[in-house]
Amino acid sequence: MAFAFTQDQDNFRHMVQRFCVEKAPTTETRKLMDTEAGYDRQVWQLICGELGLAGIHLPEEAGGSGFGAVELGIVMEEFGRSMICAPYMGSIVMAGTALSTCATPSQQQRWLAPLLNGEKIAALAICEASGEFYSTHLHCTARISSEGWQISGEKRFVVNGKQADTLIIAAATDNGPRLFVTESNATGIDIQQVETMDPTRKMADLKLSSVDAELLGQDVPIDLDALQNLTLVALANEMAGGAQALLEAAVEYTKLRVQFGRTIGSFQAIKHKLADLLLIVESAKSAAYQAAVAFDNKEDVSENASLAKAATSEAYLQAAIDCVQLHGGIGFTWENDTHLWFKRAKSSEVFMGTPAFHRERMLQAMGD
Amino acid sequence: MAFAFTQDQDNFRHMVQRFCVEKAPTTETRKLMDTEAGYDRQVWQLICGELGLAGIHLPEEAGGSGFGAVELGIVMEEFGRSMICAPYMGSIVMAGTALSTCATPSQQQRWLAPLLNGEKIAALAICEASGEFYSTHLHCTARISSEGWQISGEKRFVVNGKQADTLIIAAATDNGPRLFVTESNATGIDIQQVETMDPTRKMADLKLSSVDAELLGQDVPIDLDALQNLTLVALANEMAGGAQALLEAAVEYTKLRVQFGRTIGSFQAIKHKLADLLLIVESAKSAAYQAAVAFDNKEDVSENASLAKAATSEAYLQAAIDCVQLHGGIGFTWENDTHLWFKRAKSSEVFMGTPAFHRERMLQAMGD
Amino acid sequence: MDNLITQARQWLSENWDPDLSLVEWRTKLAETGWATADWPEEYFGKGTSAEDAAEIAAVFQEMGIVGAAQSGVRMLAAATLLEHGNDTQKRKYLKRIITGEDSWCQLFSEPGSGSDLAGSTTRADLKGDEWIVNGQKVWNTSAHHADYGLLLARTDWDVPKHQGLSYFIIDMHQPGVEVRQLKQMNGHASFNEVFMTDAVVSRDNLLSEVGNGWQVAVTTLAHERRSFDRIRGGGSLAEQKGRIYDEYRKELEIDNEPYKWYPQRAGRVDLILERARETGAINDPVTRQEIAKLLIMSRSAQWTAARARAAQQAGKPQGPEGSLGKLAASNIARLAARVHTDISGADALLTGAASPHDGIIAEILVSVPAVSIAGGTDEIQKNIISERVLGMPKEPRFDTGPFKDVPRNSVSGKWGAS
Amino acid sequence: MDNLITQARQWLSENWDPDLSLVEWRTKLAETGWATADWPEEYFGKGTSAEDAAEIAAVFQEMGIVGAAQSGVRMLAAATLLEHGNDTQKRKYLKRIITGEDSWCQLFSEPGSGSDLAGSTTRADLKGDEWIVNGQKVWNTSAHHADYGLLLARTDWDVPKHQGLSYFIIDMHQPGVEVRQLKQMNGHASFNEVFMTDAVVSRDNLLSEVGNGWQVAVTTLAHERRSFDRIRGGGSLAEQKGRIYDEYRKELEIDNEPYKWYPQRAGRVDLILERARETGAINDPVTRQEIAKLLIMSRSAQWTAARARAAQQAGKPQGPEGSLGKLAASNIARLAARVHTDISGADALLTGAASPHDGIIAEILVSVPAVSIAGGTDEIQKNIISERVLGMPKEPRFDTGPFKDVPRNSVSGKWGAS
Repeated sequence: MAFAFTQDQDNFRHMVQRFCVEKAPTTETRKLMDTEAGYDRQVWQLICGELGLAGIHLPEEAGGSGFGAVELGIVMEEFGRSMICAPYMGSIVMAGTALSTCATPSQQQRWLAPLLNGEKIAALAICEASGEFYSTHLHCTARISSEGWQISGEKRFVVNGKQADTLIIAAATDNGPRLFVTESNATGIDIQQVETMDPTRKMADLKLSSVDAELLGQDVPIDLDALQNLTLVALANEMAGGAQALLEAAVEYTKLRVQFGRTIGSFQAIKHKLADLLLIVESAKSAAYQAAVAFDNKEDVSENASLAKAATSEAYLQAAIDCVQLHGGIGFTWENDTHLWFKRAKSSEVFMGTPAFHRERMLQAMGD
Repeated sequence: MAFAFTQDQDNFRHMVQRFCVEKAPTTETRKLMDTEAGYDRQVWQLICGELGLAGIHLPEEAGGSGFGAVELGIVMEEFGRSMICAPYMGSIVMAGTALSTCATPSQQQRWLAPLLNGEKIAALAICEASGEFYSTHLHCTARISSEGWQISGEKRFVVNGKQADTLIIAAATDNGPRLFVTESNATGIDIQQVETMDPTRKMADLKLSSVDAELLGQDVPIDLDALQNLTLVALANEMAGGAQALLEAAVEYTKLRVQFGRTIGSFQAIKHKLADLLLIVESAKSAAYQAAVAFDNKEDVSENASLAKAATSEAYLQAAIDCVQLHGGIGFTWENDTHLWFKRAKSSEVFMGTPAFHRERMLQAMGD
Repeated sequence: MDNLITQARQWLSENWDPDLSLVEWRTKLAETGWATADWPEEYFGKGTSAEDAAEIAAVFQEMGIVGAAQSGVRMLAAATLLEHGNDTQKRKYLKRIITGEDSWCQLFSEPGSGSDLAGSTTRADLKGDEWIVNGQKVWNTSAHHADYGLLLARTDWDVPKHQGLSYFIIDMHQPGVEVRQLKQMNGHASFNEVFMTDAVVSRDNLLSEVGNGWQVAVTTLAHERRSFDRIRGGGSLAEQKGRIYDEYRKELEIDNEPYKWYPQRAGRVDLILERARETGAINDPVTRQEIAKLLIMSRSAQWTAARARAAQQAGKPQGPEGSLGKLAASNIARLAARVHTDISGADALLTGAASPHDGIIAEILVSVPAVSIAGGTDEIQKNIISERVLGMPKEPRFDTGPFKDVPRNSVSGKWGAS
Repeated sequence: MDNLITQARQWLSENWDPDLSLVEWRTKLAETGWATADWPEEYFGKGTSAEDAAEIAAVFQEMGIVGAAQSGVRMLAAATLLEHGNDTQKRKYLKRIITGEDSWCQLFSEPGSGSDLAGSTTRADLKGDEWIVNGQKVWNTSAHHADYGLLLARTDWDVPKHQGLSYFIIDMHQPGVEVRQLKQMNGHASFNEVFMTDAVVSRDNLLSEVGNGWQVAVTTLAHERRSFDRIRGGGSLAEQKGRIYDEYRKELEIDNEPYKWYPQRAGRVDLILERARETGAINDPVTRQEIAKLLIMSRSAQWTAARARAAQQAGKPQGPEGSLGKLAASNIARLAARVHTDISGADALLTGAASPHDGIIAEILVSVPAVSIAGGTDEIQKNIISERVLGMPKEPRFDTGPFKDVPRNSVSGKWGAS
């Protein structure tokens, strides 16, 4: 795709869409978000197995399907639209990509393969303090001794951290930041699920004291910032899908709801708000799609990833605010589904960096 | 007034209002804005003489009427509403206040009295480069010798600079910034009227080379920043008046204009835009009024002046944008009066500092 | 007037006893009229002006003395009864409103008629001496504690909508009335749904006349609007000791429960600078701009409200300032949520105990959407402002014929996700 | 197809002569059909598909050869004539459109009907063999240069508004037609007012049938919309030497005169970074945020437009992307004006030679208000988007009865300030 999805990509999207409609109605989401795991193991097996979505964007050598960020974007957009509860962001997009990028073939065999077939869940821990998703100065440190590497420090906002069997951890070494891998039940790891606004995306804080871990790949410099770009692209596409779902819900509801003897969707103020929202949502989709294309083409990746994150965050939040408002009182109730997207929108806005952060990052990536 | 104008103040406003309606219809404004002087001498005589508006806010010792910023604000609001062409901002608010604040009684007799009776026009020159209205580091310098003070340097955005008989100039001395006064035809002064977007407010650039000038008052430190606050208060009230005029014009026009068999003012999108605008304009008025009260009470003057400047700038511009839009094509024509206010709004937005500058100045004045 | 205040002071100092029970004390108040002085003398008041009553209330405040039960819907019920009730109704209900023995709720909004209150489809049909009520109400604050409800129901479907409504007092303790708490997206449950299935209202409990319900409801709504800004709670009595104070605090706690998230709903502008200093965001030029924008908006709105009050006190005709507060509040709350998010950064995605400031930040973020909906959406406010203040032409109407022919929502029972 | 291109190339290389006059050369083009290949063979074309015609046009471009006169309203006139004209009309007008000997203007909008084009009140009354036209038109680009006008006028006042209009070709060179240039707030005069006082249109110059004017106008408007994005001017021919190029450049200069401020109207996003570096505003964190917001908005809109084109090329049904460009352009221009202001600081209040960037900055600031009005206001765009794309219900209509009874603006002549 340059600007239009291919027929194959459209078909792929419809397949994912049908799956979500069937397997992830919001009744399921509501059930799962209240569990500690936060996902359904059978559905996850389907996603990794039958549907083959787990390694969609990873090279075939790494056990993936050899597609790219565009196809991953399609998955994320549909997942964001349906609000499916699955550890896809944490285990596949974040940890899976990190393993595929940094691990040796034998490490991939050991750590990545079980993620892609759904046997295990992994999480990627980079961030240490509020907002420091891109810090190059890590406080979490790894020391080598005769017995191997040991990591100590703290990590925050680790997606699927509590659910993970495997943890990928960024830590500072004397030679710069490196990624390490360990089992989550290793001695010295304390994992606390944190209460997040959006219960459909589980996060945890980690405390690590002298945890034995294995260095991923060779002892060569890694660019954590660049590694984060795929997550941003995935997140942007997920947010575009969420915004789309909210727009659709608002349109549908205002066409049905009657006040003063007419559907509220016939009131010009509401029509215009929806027209504005359509523009916002379509613009966000453009930005999200383009970020995926740029990622696959390796062109201005950071610039486009940050642009997309900023654009889709703002659009998603606006769609959420408008969708609640257009539902009126009902939109503020727990029973109505709007708040599921509202909370996802609100938390995605700041996860991996605020819109203001990404606007600045975009300009810096442009060289300005 | 704390929050309500007194009966006397209301009466005063109506007097100014009636005067503007009679003497300053936009047909006059359009005529005067194309002249070099930019104002009507007879009308100016009435303002200074019969109406007694020239020294409204100055102490009686300085030849003023002994009222305060609230009364000055009333004048400015009505002047801004009517778009009258008069050198009130330059000669009275800026230069007059500077003379009243800094000059000795005998200097006031010589330089201020002719301003207040309308015989002469003065201008205040502080700003030196784009946006530097509050610079404490002046490049324009004054040197003393046996023959007195001599000033050299450049000044920009001098309101009524080309029309002025008298110039008040801020310049750096070895002991810090001081104000000086000189005749505008003194040797070494080059005054160029600059082309501004808003032809109803004339401005000039000055070049000064070794111009003989008289030090205003004693050789004591002056706080230029504080001196600017009254101008900000006046400007804010003028902008509130302009915004009000635009709101009224938009309401009136949309009630008359028929499209699709109904007045466009019956379309909900237009009604809601006007409701939003009313809130914006009333909020701006509140900010402008409160800045005047704070000035008179000497309470948090800079904070409130900057708050009002930022608030009224944004409101005025929004009102101008909306008013053009609600007029449709007609609003974009020269023949329609909306553009007079639009251009005043646009240039007042950046004159004396942009809204962003004043938001920052406000927080700093609060100690944050 | 001065005389009245002196009398009040004297009576209070002679009679006040913090060891009485709430009901004992308030019964005295009702019998003498001191707590509700502007009510008529024949109905537990002293027939004073509203201003005098306010002065007397100030004496209660000053002396630290508990007054009539004020909270919840009680005073709306009283005002409506005083204006539209008959003698029997006033005698029966008003005293127990003062004593707090009865609590009340409002049964106006319905799932199908939120913005359009007069589009109510809850029906009341006269069978013999009783009205039989069927339908569903919603957004009924404190209905689960209420003894009586102020009920708006349709009694005539063949006339235009405003003309077919009647206004009743309904006994909430009966098998035909089921109250369910309604959970909100912020986790609180401040409102109820009330289901009425062949619920019974005796003929005596019709207020005013059949078909006159809308006019009566307008009285209730006007008083509701007036109480919009009133400060809730009774801070000054919070520290006092004595049996009556304990009972009073308990009453307040129950009555104020539904409102405890309201400060967060408004955006907590008061916390902005503190939080910005705490997180260091005060040093970020971009956040500083947003903070300043918010403070400007919020202060301007306060000043506009003060202008409206000052003009009213000066006896000037109401200007546009008066109608703008609610719309301003929506804008402020929305912007405040944004600024709190900027200030908190990634911590803004936390909730509960993990969220900054004891969870207040998260509660702000998921509560502000209510401001622009509750008590009339922004859209309704803008209609009102444009039509009543700016004099813009009204929307064309599609609901002026007999109500039975007016298009309305088919949903009458359950309403779920779109 | 390939054959056709080869033929074109061959014919052009054999016949092209830059020393011919424009009219001489274009007469050859009209006679052979090469410049307007998708027109029918009997009317100066070759009956090719639009795609083939585009390929042939690309050959002209590539060989640096002047084609048919394209600019202004000529191609809208041609498209309308081709679809609705009779044989005589096509023979009379089409050739001189190609040669550029005649120029045209559109006479649709009126002071009283801007957004509501079908509310036209200019009247045409049949007297003998002539239509007598009275009324005023406005926003008529290049009317002061035009030989003919495409005129929409009311011929029947007793039927609903869309049914009472007819479409005429009017000779602009006659005593009954007065054209005045209309100055805009940005100082340019790109449009005209056209006053018609007993102006005459012969019966032969009715297009289609009486009462069918709206349908014909829709054709013109559809082509106008399609040309909205087309790049104006002929950059690649700007440097060539020869008589024909001189004539061509002169033609372009006149035709493009009304559009020379259009780049400023769009906000000049292209200048933003350059200006920010120039003034140092690029180092201000607050301005950087605004710059990024603008770039994000502008790029997203470009990508959305590209998505629409790509989908069209792939033969997919049109998605919502296609209708959003105009609304996006308004938002972008408005934001760009703000950012340019931030970047320029106090210099933003200058104009003319004093204004930064040779006066371009000032021209941006006083030109952007036109974007959200010209060619359909934002309000109209939002109606269209919500109804046609989102399928929202239409506004209730008040103009469906006989036009003579429809409320309309009383102003018919001069329109001044409100």
